[in-house]
Formats: sequence, C-alpha cells, structure tokens
Amino acid sequence: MTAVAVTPASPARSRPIRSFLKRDAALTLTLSLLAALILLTLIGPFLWRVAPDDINLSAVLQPPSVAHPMGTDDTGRDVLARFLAGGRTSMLAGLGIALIGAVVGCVTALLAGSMRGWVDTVFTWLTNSILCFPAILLAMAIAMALQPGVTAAVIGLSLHSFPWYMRTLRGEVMRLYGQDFIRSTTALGAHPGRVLFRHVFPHLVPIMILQMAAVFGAAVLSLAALGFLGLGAQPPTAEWGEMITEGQQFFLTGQWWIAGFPGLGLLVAVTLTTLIADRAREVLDPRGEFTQAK
Amino acid sequence: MRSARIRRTLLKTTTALLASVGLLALSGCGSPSTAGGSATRDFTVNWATSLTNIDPAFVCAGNENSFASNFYARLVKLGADTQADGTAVANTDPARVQGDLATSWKVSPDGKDYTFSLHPGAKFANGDPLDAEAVRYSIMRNLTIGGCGSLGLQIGLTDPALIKNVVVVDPSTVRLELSRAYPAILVTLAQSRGSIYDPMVIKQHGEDKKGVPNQWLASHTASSSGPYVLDEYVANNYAVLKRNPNYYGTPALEPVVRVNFITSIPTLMLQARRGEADVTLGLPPYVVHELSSDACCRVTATPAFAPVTVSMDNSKGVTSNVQIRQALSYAVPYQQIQKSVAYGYADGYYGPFVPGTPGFDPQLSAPRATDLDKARQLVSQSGVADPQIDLMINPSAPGVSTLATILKSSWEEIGVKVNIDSQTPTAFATKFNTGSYQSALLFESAGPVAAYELRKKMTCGSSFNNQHICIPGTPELMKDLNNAPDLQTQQPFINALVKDWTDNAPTIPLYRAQFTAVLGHTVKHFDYAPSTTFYNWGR
Amino acid sequence: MSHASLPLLSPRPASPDEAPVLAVRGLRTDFEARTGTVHAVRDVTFDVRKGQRLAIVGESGSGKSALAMSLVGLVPPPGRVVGGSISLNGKELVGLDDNGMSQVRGRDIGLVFQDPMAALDPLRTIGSQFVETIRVHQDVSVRTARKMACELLAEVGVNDPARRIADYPHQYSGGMRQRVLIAMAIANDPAVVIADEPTTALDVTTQAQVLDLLAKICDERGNALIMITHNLGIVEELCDSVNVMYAGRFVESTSARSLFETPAHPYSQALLDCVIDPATTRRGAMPAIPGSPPDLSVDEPGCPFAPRCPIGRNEPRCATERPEPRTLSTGAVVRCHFASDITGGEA
Amino acid sequence: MSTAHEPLLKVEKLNKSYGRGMSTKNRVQILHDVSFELRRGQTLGLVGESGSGKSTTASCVMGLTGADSGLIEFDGVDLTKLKKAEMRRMRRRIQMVFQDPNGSLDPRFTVADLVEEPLIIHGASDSAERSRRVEEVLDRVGITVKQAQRYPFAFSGGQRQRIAIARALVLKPDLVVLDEPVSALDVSIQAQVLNLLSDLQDELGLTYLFIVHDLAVARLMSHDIAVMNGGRIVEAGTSTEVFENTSHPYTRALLDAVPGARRRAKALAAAGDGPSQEGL
Amino acid sequence: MLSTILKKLGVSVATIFGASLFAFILLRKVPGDPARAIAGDTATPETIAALRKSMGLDENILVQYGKYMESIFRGDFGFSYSTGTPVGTLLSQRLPATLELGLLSVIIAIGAAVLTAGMAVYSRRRWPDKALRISSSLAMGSPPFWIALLALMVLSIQFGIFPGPEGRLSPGVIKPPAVTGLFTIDSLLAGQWATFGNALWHLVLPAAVVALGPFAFLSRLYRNQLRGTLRETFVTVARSHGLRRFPVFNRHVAPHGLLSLLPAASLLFADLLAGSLLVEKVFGWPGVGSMTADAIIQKDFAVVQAVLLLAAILYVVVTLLADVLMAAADPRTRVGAR
Repeated sequence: MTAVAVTPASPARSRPIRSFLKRDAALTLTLSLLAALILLTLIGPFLWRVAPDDINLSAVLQPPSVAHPMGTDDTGRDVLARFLAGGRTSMLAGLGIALIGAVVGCVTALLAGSMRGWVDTVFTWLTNSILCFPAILLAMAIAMALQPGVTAAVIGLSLHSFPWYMRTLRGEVMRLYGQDFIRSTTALGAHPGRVLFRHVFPHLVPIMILQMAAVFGAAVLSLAALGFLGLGAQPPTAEWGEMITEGQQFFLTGQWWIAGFPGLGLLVAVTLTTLIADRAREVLDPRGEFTQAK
Repeated sequence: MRSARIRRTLLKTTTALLASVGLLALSGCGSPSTAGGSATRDFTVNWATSLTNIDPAFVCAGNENSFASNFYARLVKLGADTQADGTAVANTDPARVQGDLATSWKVSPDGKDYTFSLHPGAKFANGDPLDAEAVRYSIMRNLTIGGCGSLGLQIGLTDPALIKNVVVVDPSTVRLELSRAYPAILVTLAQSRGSIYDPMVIKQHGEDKKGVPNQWLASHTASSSGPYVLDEYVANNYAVLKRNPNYYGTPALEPVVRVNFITSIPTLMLQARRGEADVTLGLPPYVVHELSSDACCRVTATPAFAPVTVSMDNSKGVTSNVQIRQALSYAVPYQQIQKSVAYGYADGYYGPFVPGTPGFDPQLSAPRATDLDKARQLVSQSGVADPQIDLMINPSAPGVSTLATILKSSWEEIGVKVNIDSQTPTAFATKFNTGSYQSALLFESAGPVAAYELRKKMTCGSSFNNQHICIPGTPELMKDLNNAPDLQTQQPFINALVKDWTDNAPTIPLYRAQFTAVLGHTVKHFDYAPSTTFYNWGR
Repeated sequence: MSHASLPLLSPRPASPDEAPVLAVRGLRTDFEARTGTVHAVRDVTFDVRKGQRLAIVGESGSGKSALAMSLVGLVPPPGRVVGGSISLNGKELVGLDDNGMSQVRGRDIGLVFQDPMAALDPLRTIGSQFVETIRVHQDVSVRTARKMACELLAEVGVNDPARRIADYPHQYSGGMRQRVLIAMAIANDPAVVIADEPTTALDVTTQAQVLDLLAKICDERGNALIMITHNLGIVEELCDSVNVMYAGRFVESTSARSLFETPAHPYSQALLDCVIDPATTRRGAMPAIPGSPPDLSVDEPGCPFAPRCPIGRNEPRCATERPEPRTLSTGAVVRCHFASDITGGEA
Repeated sequence: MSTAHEPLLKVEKLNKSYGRGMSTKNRVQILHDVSFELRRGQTLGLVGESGSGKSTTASCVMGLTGADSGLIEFDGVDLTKLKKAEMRRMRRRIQMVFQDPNGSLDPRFTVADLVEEPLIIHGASDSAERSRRVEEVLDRVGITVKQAQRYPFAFSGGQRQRIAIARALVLKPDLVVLDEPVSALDVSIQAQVLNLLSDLQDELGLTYLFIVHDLAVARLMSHDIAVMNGGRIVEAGTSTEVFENTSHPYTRALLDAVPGARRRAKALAAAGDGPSQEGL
Repeated sequence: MLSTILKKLGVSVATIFGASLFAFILLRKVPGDPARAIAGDTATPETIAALRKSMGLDENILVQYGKYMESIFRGDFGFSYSTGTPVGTLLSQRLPATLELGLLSVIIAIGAAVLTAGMAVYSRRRWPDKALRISSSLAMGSPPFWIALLALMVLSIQFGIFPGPEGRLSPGVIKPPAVTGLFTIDSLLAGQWATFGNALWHLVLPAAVVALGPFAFLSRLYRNQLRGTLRETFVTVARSHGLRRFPVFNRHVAPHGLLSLLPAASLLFADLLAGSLLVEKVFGWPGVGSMTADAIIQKDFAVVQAVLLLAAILYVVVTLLADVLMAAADPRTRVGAR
C-alpha cells in the first residue's frame, strides 16, 4: 500500500531526537519552558537574594509588590523566595524519584526478563504486591513509618515508581528477546551478557526516558500532596505542597498569593512535563505501547 | 431512512449523557434554597478538634474532657462570674464551689472527710438509680484506671494518695475520706474527673480489664447522668446531643445540640460566616481576628488555662545550661508573638502557672521583656560554643509552624542555631512524655490548681516532670507545700517556688492563650469553664 | 519468450461498443508527508466495462492500492485525490461529498481487501456485520437482511450459514473469512468489484479456492472485477485485460493474452521473466531486475523505469523525456519510447 | 552435485512440543520425528505452509529452541549435547538469515558495526583485519563502505537482506540456515537476492538449509527437497524427484495451487511441449 | 476460560498476601509507642505495659501478623485509638460517603472522557484534538487539592453556585433512611426529592475535582485507542460497504475503544481511595480518605493498616473483575475458535 511509503518504514524511535527538535516547534517551546522553570528554581536563589526563612513580623500578609513580587506570608517571609526554594525541593525530589525508580526498575526488569523462571516470578509478585497500593497511600505509610519529610517521601514514591518501570521494561525485554535482531545476535554466538547490554538495554533507554517524564510529573504532584497532608516536607522547609497547606486558610480571607503561586508552579511544571512526554511518546513510541498510567 | 437511523443512534448515545448533565444542573439550581434556614436548624457547635476518646476517667486532653462533661453529673460544680460581654466564666476558687448531684455536704472538723448528700431519686438516662454506689464506683474507677483521671483527681498528690477511700453510707449519702485536709479537692471533683457513670452499663460492656480501659467507653457513654444524652456519635465527624429526660437538675437550654468536628479551618470559617454554625470553637487566632470584624458573628474571649510554652530538657545537652535557657527566654519577641501569632487573644506572663490560677501573683510572674543584648551576653557567659538546639514541633496544630519559624529566627539572632524537628502528634507525645527531646513547642492545657501544676512540673525525678526540672532547694519547699492544706497556707511556698522557677527559666512560657468562641447573633447564652460544656448555651 | 498460455476457459471479452461502467480519466492522488508530497497515483486512465475482469499489476509501492482506495474515495489521510475524474455509469465521483460517496460504496462498487484476518470487526458477529452491510443500502427488515445474508453465505460456500452467521470472525479460518468478505462485497450487487490482493495473506492451497470463487461469482452476476495484484499467475488465470503499474502510472495496458504473449514494456517483460513455475524450473540463476523502485515523492522528468531498464539505462532520451502513452498494433497502450523496438511493430 | 559428500548436518527423530505443564493435554506437538540429512555444499529446501513446523526445525538446528528429543548432528558433533559455551563457539560455523530484514538488524547499529559484530563476538581482535573483512564481505553483497556507515533504516528491503547475508557470511560459516529469506521482498528484488545466494554458495562452498513456502523458489534453489506438513516430513528427495514424480498428495496439492500453474499444466499437456528456461 | 480465571485468582490471593504482609511489617516499624499514645501523658508505666500486652505488641511480629489476619477473617479490623472506635465501625460509617463520591467521579470521568475524546477524534478538524490535548494535560498537571481550594474559592464562596465544604448535606437537612448508605440513592428510594437534590448538589464539585485526573488519563487513552482503531482495516472495510462515518464510529470504533478503556477505568476506580484522600479533606467530606489522612497523622496504625489492606483488596478485586469482564466482553476470549 502506498501509505506505507508515507510512514517511515523503519522504527521511528531510532531516529535522532535532534532532528525532531529542529522540526517540532511546540516540543522545543515546551522543553525550553520546562528547562527555564527548572533552571529558575535551581539558580533562582542566586538571583533573588532573599532568604526563604527570613521572617519579618512587621510585613506580614503583604500582597504582591515590587519588593515582594509574590507577596509575603503570615510571618512576613517572602513568597517568591519560598516559591523558588520550594520549587527546587520539588524538582530535585521529582528527579530523584524518577532516577531511583528508573535504575532499580531497569535492573530488576533486565534480571526478570532475561533470567525468567523463579526470579521473574518473585519480582513480579513483589511488584504486584507493591502496585496494589495507591502511590500516595504507600508513601504516606512510609512517611508514617519513617520520619515524615522529603527523604521519606522520596523513598516511598520511589518504592512505588520502580514497579512501573519494571513492569513496562520487563514486557519490553521479553518482547525484545522474541525479536529477530536479538535472536540473530544470539544465533551469531554472542554471550548473553553482550546481548543484554549491547542490544537489549539500548532499546530500553527511550522507554525509560518516557517513563521518567511521566514519573517525574506524578512524583512532583504526589510530593506536593504529601506536603499538603503534612507528611512531606516539614516546616520550615519550603515545598510547594507544604506552602499550599500553609496558605490554605488565607485563601478564604483574600490572601490568595501564599497558596496561589505554588499551586500555579505545580500546574505549570507538571503540565509541561505531560506535554513533553506526550510529544516524545509520539516521536519515540509511535505505536503507543508504553502508555503508562499515572 | 438511513439518516433517520443515524439520528436515532446519535440520540440514543447522547440522551443518557445529556440527561445526567441536566439532572446535575437542575439539582444545582434547585438546592440553594434548601440551605440555611437557621430557625429550624439544631443548635450547632462547630469545633476544630478531633477527639480520640470520650472516657473521662482515662483521657487527658481538655477537649475530650469538655465534650464528655456534657453527659455526666458531678457531685459539685464551680461558681461563676459574668464578664462584660455576658459570657459566664467559671471561678476556680474552692470556696465558691456549689452543689450539683450533691445537694449539700459536710466537712469533718479535721477537714479529711467529706460527706455528700445526693439528690434524692436521681436516675441515669436509662433509668438506673444514680446513687451513692454509682458515685463510689465512678470515683474509684478514676483512681485505679491509671490514666490522666487519677492524677488530676488527686491534684497530683499520689504518695500517699490523697483520696483514701470512698464509702457508701446509704443510697443517698456518700463519704470521701482523704489522707489529709485539702479543700481544693472540691475543684477537681467539679471537673470531668469527677464524672459519675453507670456501673451496670460498664459491666455490660466488658468492664475494665486489669489496667486496660474499656474500649467501648472510648466512643460511648455509660448511660448519662448529665444534662445531655449522646444520641449519635461518629468519631471525627459529628455528634448529636439530646436532652436527658431523666436529668435531675435544670434541663439543658437546647433540646438538641449538633457538634461537628471539623478540622478544616476554611470550612469552619465559611460556615461561621454563613451562619451555619451557632458556636465555632477552636479557630486559630488569625481566623478569630478576621471574624471579629465580620458582621456575621460575635467573638467572645475569656481567660483560659492554656499556656503556650517551649519545654526544655533541663537535665541534658545545652538546655541543661541555665544561662542558655535564660538567654533563650530573653530572646523571644513576646510582644510580637502575641500580636502576630495570637492576634491579641493572649496574655503575657512568666511563671510556672498561668494567670487566673488561684495563687497567681502578677508581680512574681510578670511578663519577661525581650532583651537581645542580655540574651547575647548570657550566651557568651554560658561558655557553650556554637550552641545548637533541636526544637520539636507538632506542625499539625495551627500556628505551630509560624511560632517555630519566629523562634528559630529570633534565637538564631543571638547565635543559637535551631533545628526544627517536626513530628506527628503521636510521635511528639511519645517523645515528650518519655522525655526524649531537647526542646518542644507545647500547647498545654493546665489544671486550675497552682499546687498541682507545681507538683507536676517541679518534683525532682517525678515521671510527670517531663522537663526533668530539679532546682536545688525545691524538694524541701515542695514538701512544705504538700503539707499545707489550703491556698492561704500554701501561698508562701508557692511564691518561693515560683521565684526559683523564674530564676532558673526551666521552661519558656510564650503566652497564655485565651479561650475564644465565635458566636452567631442568635446565641444569647454562653459560658466557659475549664471543662467547657454546652448545656448552658442556647438561643 | 515462451510463456505459452492457451486459455482453456475464455473470459468474457469486453465489448467495446458497450458504454463503460467505470471510466477513469487522468486520476491523480497525492500524500502530503512531512518529507514532501508523494505522488502515489499519477495520471491514470482506464475504462471498465460490464463483466470485464481487469487486472492492475504492480509491485509494492507502485500505487495500485492507492488507486483502489481513490476509486471509492477512501484514501487514508493525509492522502487525497488531487485531479482527474472517475465516472461511474455517468456519475462523477471525484468531488462527491462523503454522504454521496457512501451511497456509491458497497452499492455500486464493492471492495475485497487483502487481509481477511483484520477486515472484520472482531467484537461483532458475522451476522450483525452482514446485516448492517445489507441494510445500509437496502430498506429491508433485519430478519430479511439476515435471510439474504444466509443465502449469500451459502453461495460463497459457507456450510450451515444459519448457524455460522451467529459466529464471531475469529471462529472462521482465513479462507472462510475472505469468502464472507466477498459475499459482503457483492451483497448489494455492485456494478464493479475491486479485489485488492485478495489472496496474498492466505495459504497457497486456500488461495486457489478463493480465486475460483471470485471468478465464479463475478461471472454469474456479471459484475466487473478489478483485480489488484502483484502475482502474474493470478492475472493469467483470472483476467482478460491488464494494466501494469509502475511508479504511479500505467506503463502498459493491454489484454491479458497480449501481455503474456507479447509484453511491450520492458518492465512488463522483466516482470514476466521473474515468474518461475515450480513445475518447470531448474536450479540455477534467474533473471533479475537490478536496482529498486523509485521514490514516489520525486517526479523525474524521464522514464521512471529507465535506471533499471536494459534499454533505458543507456538511452539519454529515457532519462530526460517522459514517454507518453502510445497505442501499439496489438492494441496495447504503452508508455515507452522503445516499445516498438521490442515487439517489432507499431500501430 | 555428487552424493558422495559427507552429510554436514544430520537431524534424526526431532520432536518438539509447546505448552505449559507436564500434562500432554495442554501441550501442542510441533515436530514429529523430523529427520533429514544435508550434504556439504548442497541446499536442502524445507518446504511447507505456515504452521507446518519448518521454522521450528530451523530454530532447533540453530539451538535457539531446545528440542524435546532427537539428534542434531553437525559435522559429527551432536549439538543437543553441547554446553552453552560450546554451542556459542559452534555458532561460528552455523549462521542464519531471517525472514524479515526489518526485524533482524538492530536499528541502533550502523551497518558496518552490524557486520563487524560477529567478528568481535568470535574474538577477531585485530581491528584493521576486522575492517578489511567487513569491507570485503559488504563489497561482495553490493554495499559500499560509505553506505555502511548508515543505519539499517536507510536501506531498502533488498539491501537490508543483503546486509543480513553479509553478517551471516563474514565468519565464513559452513552451514547457513535461510529462513524464508525472500518472502518479504518484492518479485523484482527476490531474484537479486536469490542469485546472490546461489553465487555465494558456489564461491564459498556453503551448505544451505533453505526454509521456504514458495515452491518455485524452492525448486530454483535446492538440490534436495523435504516437504513438511503438520510437523512431519511428508515427502523428501532430490528436487527433480519431488517435483516431477510427486508421490504425496499434499505436495501435489501445493503444486496445483500455484496460480497459473493449473492452466499452464493443462496447456502443457495439450501442447506436449515444455517451455525451457534457456530461452531467457 | 475457567482455568484462566482460577489462575488469575491464585495470583490475586498471592498479591494480597504479599501486600498485607508488607503493610503489616511496615506499620509495626512505626516509631512511637501506640500504647503510650493511648495512655496519655500521665499514664503509669504499669498501665502502659498492660496496654501493650492487651494489644499484643509484645509478641513476635509474625505471630502478630497471624493473629491480625485471623481477626480480619472474623471481621475485626482492630481498634482505632485515635477515634476510640473499632476500625470496622469507622469503615462502615465512612465507606458509603467515599463510595458515593467515587462512583459519581468515575461516571463523570468516563462520561467526559468518552464524550470529549470521541468528539475530538470524530471531528475532522484539528482544533478539537488540540483543545483536548491541552485541557487533558492541564487536568493531569493540576494538583487536586489546590484545584479543590480554587473551586471552593470561586464557585462556592465567590459565586455561591455550590455549597461550602460542609460534607454531604446542608446543615439542617435530614439524612435519608440508610439503605445503601449513598445519600443520593437512599433519598431517591425514600422519595425525598429535596434531599436528593441537596446530596447531589454537595457531591458534584468534589466529584468533579476527583474526576479531573482520571478524566485526563482516560481521555488521552481513549483518544489514542480510537485513533488506533480508526486505522484498522475493518473500519475501512465497513466504510467500503457504504457505512457513513458516524455509524462506523459508533458501532465499530467506539466499542473497541471502550473495551480497552475497561482495565484502565478499573485501575482508576481502585485508585479512588488515593484521589479522595486529598480532596475529601478540603471539602470536609466525611469519607475514608479524610479518615485516613487523620489516622496517618495520628499514627493510628490499625486504621492505616485496614485502609492499606482495603486498597490492596479493592485493587486486586477490581482488576480481576476487569479481566473477567474483558474476557466476557471480548468474543475472542469468550468463544473459542472453531
């Protein structure tokens, strides 16, 4: 059929990402916006040199102004400074969760997918058992068992994110082992280790990146949710979810900026991530095989 | 023909959805009229609290005692004064205690035996006789259960136990035998600790196992001897109180009281504004402040036994250094805290117990002035290099994180590094009660008896002395205090102890919080006591 | 050239005086791809008469499927018909809106697809799909439609149709499914049946049965058949006239007999050479067409087959000048500058 | 070809079944006592429809699938008894070309890397020597050095299959298993690849196990033919024997089913004369 | 098919076992002594020791686990010390509220997703698809608790369209007689139209907020499925038979999308506990979610354990059910090939 000539006959995901960036203005835009946001939260504290913990009891609950572009909270702390610091907490923790999950998930997936047998059974049982808890509930229970804080939240959310990687990647490993190019390499007499690392692993990378984008977005949201419930970052550590909780009661009395800006930050960060992941999925995974929940 | 079929399918698939959407819209439009309508509504108390247990013999927290007090009669009740805005405020003077279930009482000449004559023919809500046996059972249960009730009832005098025995003289007469004369016993008998419950009901529900309080009682009442019956109780959600038809005393003002336990401050605020609650309790000062200028409601504030303090471990670490403790106490911006955290619903003082407690001397316990220079000087005198303290907080209570933030920043100004250690309520309580903390920000509910507070907090080596305070010379003073029967004779020892306390700064009282309630305009009757009850409230 | 083929069963000859059922003139279909426009169908012209069996032969990527879809207005996006005319019994189809096209599809033109395994909705019974197909064009009750379906199924060789009509597609074998699809394609008695590689996905032994069935059905009902295939064996067996398609164009249009006896275009010739007969072939080298088919997104000025052509490779004319269709003495219409040189005769 | 040649590959009573559990009820027998011999330098065409078990046989010979029972003797060594590492070494001498050239080449490797990989696996340490051999074999299949720096997707199907052939041949194996190497290709391209395979066999003295469903291609390429149906070999013999004196009805049915063949056969019978390929 | 279900059942049981063991061990590691927390700040060491013994805290953890599982089978989920109520009672009080919220939000999420994604794919214009993509991305990126606050602020406080965060009914509205525990259904059964309206009016906003994330997820999934199905041959075949776009979409494309939506929707249903956890608190909804949030803060491990177990069982049961439903709905698995 002629339509075949239109769609690339080769697996599209092997195309270099660079060429897509050049052509895809929307992706470039969203990527650079997210990069800007991350950069802002990372280097923001050097630009906006107000300490996020500095209280000023003579300037409490001030609306946004030139001196305080995002206003001040009930102890006179600068909301912008806390917004930047909170963003950094969120972003770093989100990245950490995405990375830890990816590493653990990838290793277990490779083990389970290549060794099969009881290794696979045990890992599958383990991940199934973890996945039947909602992420936030599990993270809450972990926070309860450990000291509530960012560390506990990262541990809890990573614990819930790695099975997602594991599940998807394991499926992909299994699929790859059924593929002719893997069989052909085995047929050449390649050592299983070589097959695993030179041929199977590189194919997992794009899926892992996709998954990381999804996990990052979900992790940032869950972290904020934990903060909102008082189980994430603990005061006075600035974190967007925790800031929303602190600003919650002021929402009704008109001081919207305390909880408003961090919520907006979350919305923008996660939406951008979702858009990027979406677009990347179309580029890297045109068949949509790895559409992942959450 | 074909297009008709297509239209039909289209219709079929969309009708269902449209119908449901329409239904939602309809109900949305129709409903607001059903809201409001305060005339027919039950008297509603919105309370920013969550109760863990409503067994008055066992629980410690003030809110729980308050709630439970509605269902149980006590032998006596406190006298009351009426403050300017019409709110009746209980008076904790033992001399002004009045009869309640006991119509009268006689004190033996040595002051050790109290013989109470009970209301004749009094009954529990379920019809069981409310007699001397019930009184004996209830007081003995409080004493032996091992919870907060025992210590509170005996005003901290456990060695030897203050209450020796309770004797049933006849069904309408009961005698309390003390190990020594102690008039303040009447004040504690008027608190929830002195509640009378139906022994039969407790026995029906499994009695108390050895040292383990009855679980059923944690969410039920052992019948009711008080003005209200607990009609419905959904923990952490709501309770419905109905008038006790068998109550011996003056019936409760409102026939039905609905108590909503709501921890969401915005909800409380909104409902107060909309007039959906008659009384709102437990709002953070900021919200009370906001509502005080709102046309919706009236705010009443009364002095309460609610100190806000920074407790410190006096036995270990930097906080065992008296100069450091003093330095910390001088570095706190008391005025600003009272203004920006308590929004004025606070009183300053500096002492082991709060103003309003009988025996409080405003001279001795005058508020401490913030003096940063003095504080810095004290730090350098202390000889501690790079002092650093952990401040344990329970951020789930409103205002705590704000307070902690202020403390951290003001103490860091005098060179003391502060590490804020957030804990969940349970962990906080466990750590505090086992004394494994360095300093902790505490919202306390104190007893209304000065000697009790001193005993609890200043007895060396006592298991309730969570600050591990042991000031040289106090054991002797304490002994003298314990031997003094009444406030008059106690006063010199109290004063000496207070002076020792303030010199050593074992704890930093930040302020005494006022009890605040936001009242709807229809509320005409309102009162306050250390164990707040609802039966004198009404429209 | 020795593909001696003496047809035992002579297909019905197309009578030229009869007005064509389907007349296609200068049809062009493009696909807008990111990498550029793919001209899949380029200036295709042909007629189909009643009862005719027309073959369109080409390799993958030659544009033959795009042509089939263009005829029924179902070119998948981003493709679309950009020019030319399709006239069905005098009614112009190009430019017709979807509703208009819907009335043509199934009723005037029936389609049989390549992959019978994917061509039926797996969630619905054969019966419900069949009834649906009938009721789109005929105002009959469900009961009647069901009866009609059973009759048609029996006609295409489904045993016990009354029972099997309630089955789901997966309960049918590939060959049976293709029979069902043929039955559905002719259910509304279309004037033209287009079969797009109807047997490629089937096993060898089933292929023959399905082809026989198609031939039989069209014979009995008098539908014109457009057979789209890459298999010259099928053409030889089934069709009376042939259009050889290369790079979106018909390079040779002629009768089947003439193609097999005197292929005029070098490409037709090369294709015929590639056909090997298991009964007669021997181990050894076989003739091959060098190179690979051209990229359809570029439209070179010359003959697209030139780089692979034994003649055109060395002729500068073939690289620069596009050959226009010429009619040869055999009646064949050929797009080749040198067609006469091969067959030795020009009309 | 002479029958005096030693059999390079001998398969005897090969059995294979799939399915879970021990019970025979759930197991599907794929191969029933499959036996054949393949002589050095010759081609055995394994013919059958889809599901006949021919690909499973190839898989067993390659050691990609373990057989339940039976003997696979390659150059006197029983492959089923080899340890994993020994089998890996043995693979140097047995290579395979897969059906779908799109799937059998790792899309993340350049063509040069793909063809070089077998040399690396089997320990050719000298990189200059490796490059030389890669260049040589790529040149033989018609891919230039410059093209070889590109990724597989940049090539057409026919070119990709040639790359796959180069990858299989760079180790100079004795036996090459060809699993439907042309069925995914267009008619005009098939011939190129088939011719290449024949030429390479003649040049390098290769032995082919040729899995194919197209009878014409089988006859064109094979010295011997084995027809498989339902996991059994139903007919075997030299190419001429099988095609001209077909004994098994299944083979007959296969032959008859080829489009055009029926009419042609009847025509031939009528004309009494066979066309000859030599005319081309 | 039966053997497949039995096998899945086995996997489910193993999964629940793993999950419960995991939850149990995790929660026993919670620092802070529950006995002390119950006894309060002036409890004597003897009281605490007696409490520990009565709570079984002094035993081996595996013995404790065994006893716990045994008690679960008796229907006893332990005692919540932070509320003074048996956990079973708490759950029975609060589950209906969460269920009602969850059901409506599932209906909203699926309804909205099917409608919007269906329209976006069906439309031949590009903007509906773009609009769907952007709105679903926004919905996916929005923190539910923050949206809940915003919604309250704007729709409830500013414009008064919806009630405040006051729970399931307006103050003063009498609860309908308990049959199912779902106020909307109960009030309908009792014919109390005003109560029904009031209950629904209270439900809509929280349910919409809970539905936001699931809607985003389902709408993109459904969109992708629809687009995938549109490319299937049988769709072209149906069109070639003369069916117009809408009937083909309605009868052939949509059912496939819906079928594939089933497992995802079931997962979302199982995830509702998590969704309600965040939203219930803001709306003062007296459900399991707000209870859990409180219990975790209070370290009331009996409640948390029961909720964890409940979530795990819900997840496993719902996925199992979805598998069975999938199998039942798909003729390929329901009816064997001939």
